[in-house]
Amino acid sequence: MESEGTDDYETLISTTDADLLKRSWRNEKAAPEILQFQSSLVQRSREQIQLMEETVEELIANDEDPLTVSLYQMDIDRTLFLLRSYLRTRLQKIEKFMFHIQKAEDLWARLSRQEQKFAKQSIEDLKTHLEQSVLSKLPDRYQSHLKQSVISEEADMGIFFYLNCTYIQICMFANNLISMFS
Amino acid sequence: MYGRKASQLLKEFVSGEPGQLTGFNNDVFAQVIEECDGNILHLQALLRKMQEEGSNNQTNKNADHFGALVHHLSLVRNKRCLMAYVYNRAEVIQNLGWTIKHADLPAAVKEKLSISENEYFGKHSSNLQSYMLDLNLDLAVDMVPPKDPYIKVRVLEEIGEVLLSDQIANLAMHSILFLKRIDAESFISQGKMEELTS
Amino acid sequence: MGQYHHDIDDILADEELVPAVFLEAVNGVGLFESNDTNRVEPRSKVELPFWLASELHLRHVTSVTIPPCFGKKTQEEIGADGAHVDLRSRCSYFYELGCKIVQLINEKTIGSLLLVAFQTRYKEVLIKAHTSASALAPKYLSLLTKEETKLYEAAKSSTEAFKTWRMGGPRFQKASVLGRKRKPVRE
Amino acid sequence: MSGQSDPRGSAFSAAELEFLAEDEMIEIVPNLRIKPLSLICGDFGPFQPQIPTQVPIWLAVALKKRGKCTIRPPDWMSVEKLTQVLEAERDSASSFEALPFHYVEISRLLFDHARDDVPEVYMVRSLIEDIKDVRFHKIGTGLEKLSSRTYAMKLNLSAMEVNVIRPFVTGSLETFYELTAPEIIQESQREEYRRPQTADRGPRRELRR
Repeated sequence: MESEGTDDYETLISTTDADLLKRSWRNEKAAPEILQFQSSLVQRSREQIQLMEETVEELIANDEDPLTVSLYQMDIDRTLFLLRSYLRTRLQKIEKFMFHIQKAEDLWARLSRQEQKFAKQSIEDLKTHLEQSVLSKLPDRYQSHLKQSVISEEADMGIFFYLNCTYIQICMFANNLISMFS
Repeated sequence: MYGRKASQLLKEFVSGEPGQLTGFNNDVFAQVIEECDGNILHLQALLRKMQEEGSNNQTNKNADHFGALVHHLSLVRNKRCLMAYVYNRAEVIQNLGWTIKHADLPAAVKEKLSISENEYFGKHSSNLQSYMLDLNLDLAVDMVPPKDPYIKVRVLEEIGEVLLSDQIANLAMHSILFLKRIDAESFISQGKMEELTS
Repeated sequence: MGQYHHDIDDILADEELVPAVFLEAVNGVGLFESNDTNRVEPRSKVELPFWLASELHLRHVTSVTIPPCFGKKTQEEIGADGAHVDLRSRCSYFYELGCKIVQLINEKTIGSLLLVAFQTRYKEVLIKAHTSASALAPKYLSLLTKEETKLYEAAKSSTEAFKTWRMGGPRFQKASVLGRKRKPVRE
Repeated sequence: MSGQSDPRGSAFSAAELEFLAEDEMIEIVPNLRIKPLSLICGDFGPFQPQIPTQVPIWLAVALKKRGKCTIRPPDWMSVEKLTQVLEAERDSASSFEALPFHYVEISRLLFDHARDDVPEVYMVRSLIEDIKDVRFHKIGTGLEKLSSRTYAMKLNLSAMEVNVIRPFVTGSLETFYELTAPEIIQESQREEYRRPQTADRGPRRELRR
């Protein structure tokens, strides 16, 4: 939806890390799926924030006029907001599609090491929660996490085979028919 | 009709305001589990009947078999509804976890959660905390783009003397102060302060 | 577990009742309100929730027929004045159930009915949501299906959010789950 | 949080769009001397009294709030230019007059913080309100034509306009996408309703067989 105009303009002016961080933040917020983690950009942005915070401390130490100090502080706040919102947006997306991301290798590879650790823990916590709340209370054939594929081939196979097979197989088949139902 | 109680659970959940949490409906939840227990009993009884009867009455056997199928389908349906109920409530808990730590959750909200949900909320909070510790960066603040570093707030509950990032402030009831945005954010989100826009 | 698997609207759409005729006898099921588990005779007609009717249909245990809400009468009314037909009372998951029925019994005329209905009605939803005052005649809202209501609310909330921003309300809010937001005092 | 964007709704909250708009450059006339600022987002200044200079809007507003400068409104914010835009908007039914991508946010920021720096501010304000209303109305009618035939909407909308209609448009396209799926509608009828290609669908909701 966004008009193309803004992107060309941005590449024209000297792109600072702040611009690159803003663009990554915008792309991450607009994209439905998780994008590649910008580790070097995040690293550089943190260093610059660190540096700027030290500068502000120095300014205060040499009792620079409060106006300049607050301008530097506002600049830090803006970059810090972008960084926090970028990381938070990603984490919330990981939470929302954790099972999907875990299964898709290419998506899993887009996560930072810490995000992967967070995702593994989230999946484990949610599975335990579902286990305790629902699965453990169901009849044992129905306790698997896997989506209950109602038309799963094996269950069907068991039923159709049962209907068409001759009498002889019925006895042999019936006892493992129950196991097919889960 | 099979599955009706289970869908009642979900209808109750969607009728609540989005982002709001209604109490965990233990009664209906238990009734659905009961229905599942009933389903499995009938299912196994019908299968045993099929085994004993052998082949002398094929049409009767099919009827038994289809009865077993119906109970199986009802079980699967109930399972899907229960999982969706707990899963969707867990998503509300996840969103909530971004604004409030489980430890700070008022009792009135904790009562709405099942035992397992409270446990899950606690684990979610600590998982979030450990991620932020790994990064050494607090992500639960700065939810709203920054304006002036300071915002004007009114204290709504007696909080008393508090060490803030830039000052020691006496957060007395009804007092109006200029606080650093980052300090005020968590108090506001817990409803202990409100922002004033002059 | 698939994300879509927990979509409550899809699950509730499966709860809608559809007419079905039994082709086979079935033992040991309490399909009718009387809870004594008994036998269902072939050719008995019953309304079953779609989740059950569709699975039995696939196995030729029942035969599902077109629910009335997709029949001639609705087609004519939609054709005449689509925007003001009370679809919610006929089937609150009109579009979702319609798609499921079409795929189950391959009745493609329903497909075009769904498309024409949505096309004529979604413009009305758009206009009402973006322009009208917030106190909208509830009568109109009561006509909308679940999907249309979600569209209306999406448009409504983004317009409201724009107006709130324009008025410059306080930027920090109490966490919504802690109940009613306190009325911010206008300075 | 009113400021936070709702994941399912529009991608950005209005406050976040305003945040983006605050990085747009604007001209100010400082009334004091300040040493050059080498900020993370770039270098600005030196600031000398009465010498115009370009700064991001957030910096201009910060200085203005503390009475340290006056702000020169952008060229498009003049009564003359806006009147032309309004007339053009009213005449041409569909195409939108090129206003800056963040014109809604920028005008609001200046009305809130630099009202006295905007000549004929009441006239400018009402012109911008009228332009916004005309455009929102046009978006409405434009959307009506969003039948399944015309998906691509060639309207160069502004950031705020895109954001307000995004939830509705993505929702409608999603439904059109499902209703024109091959399993749902006959081949013959489908020809008149071309399938939406532009909808960014993400994982498609498979309709269970």
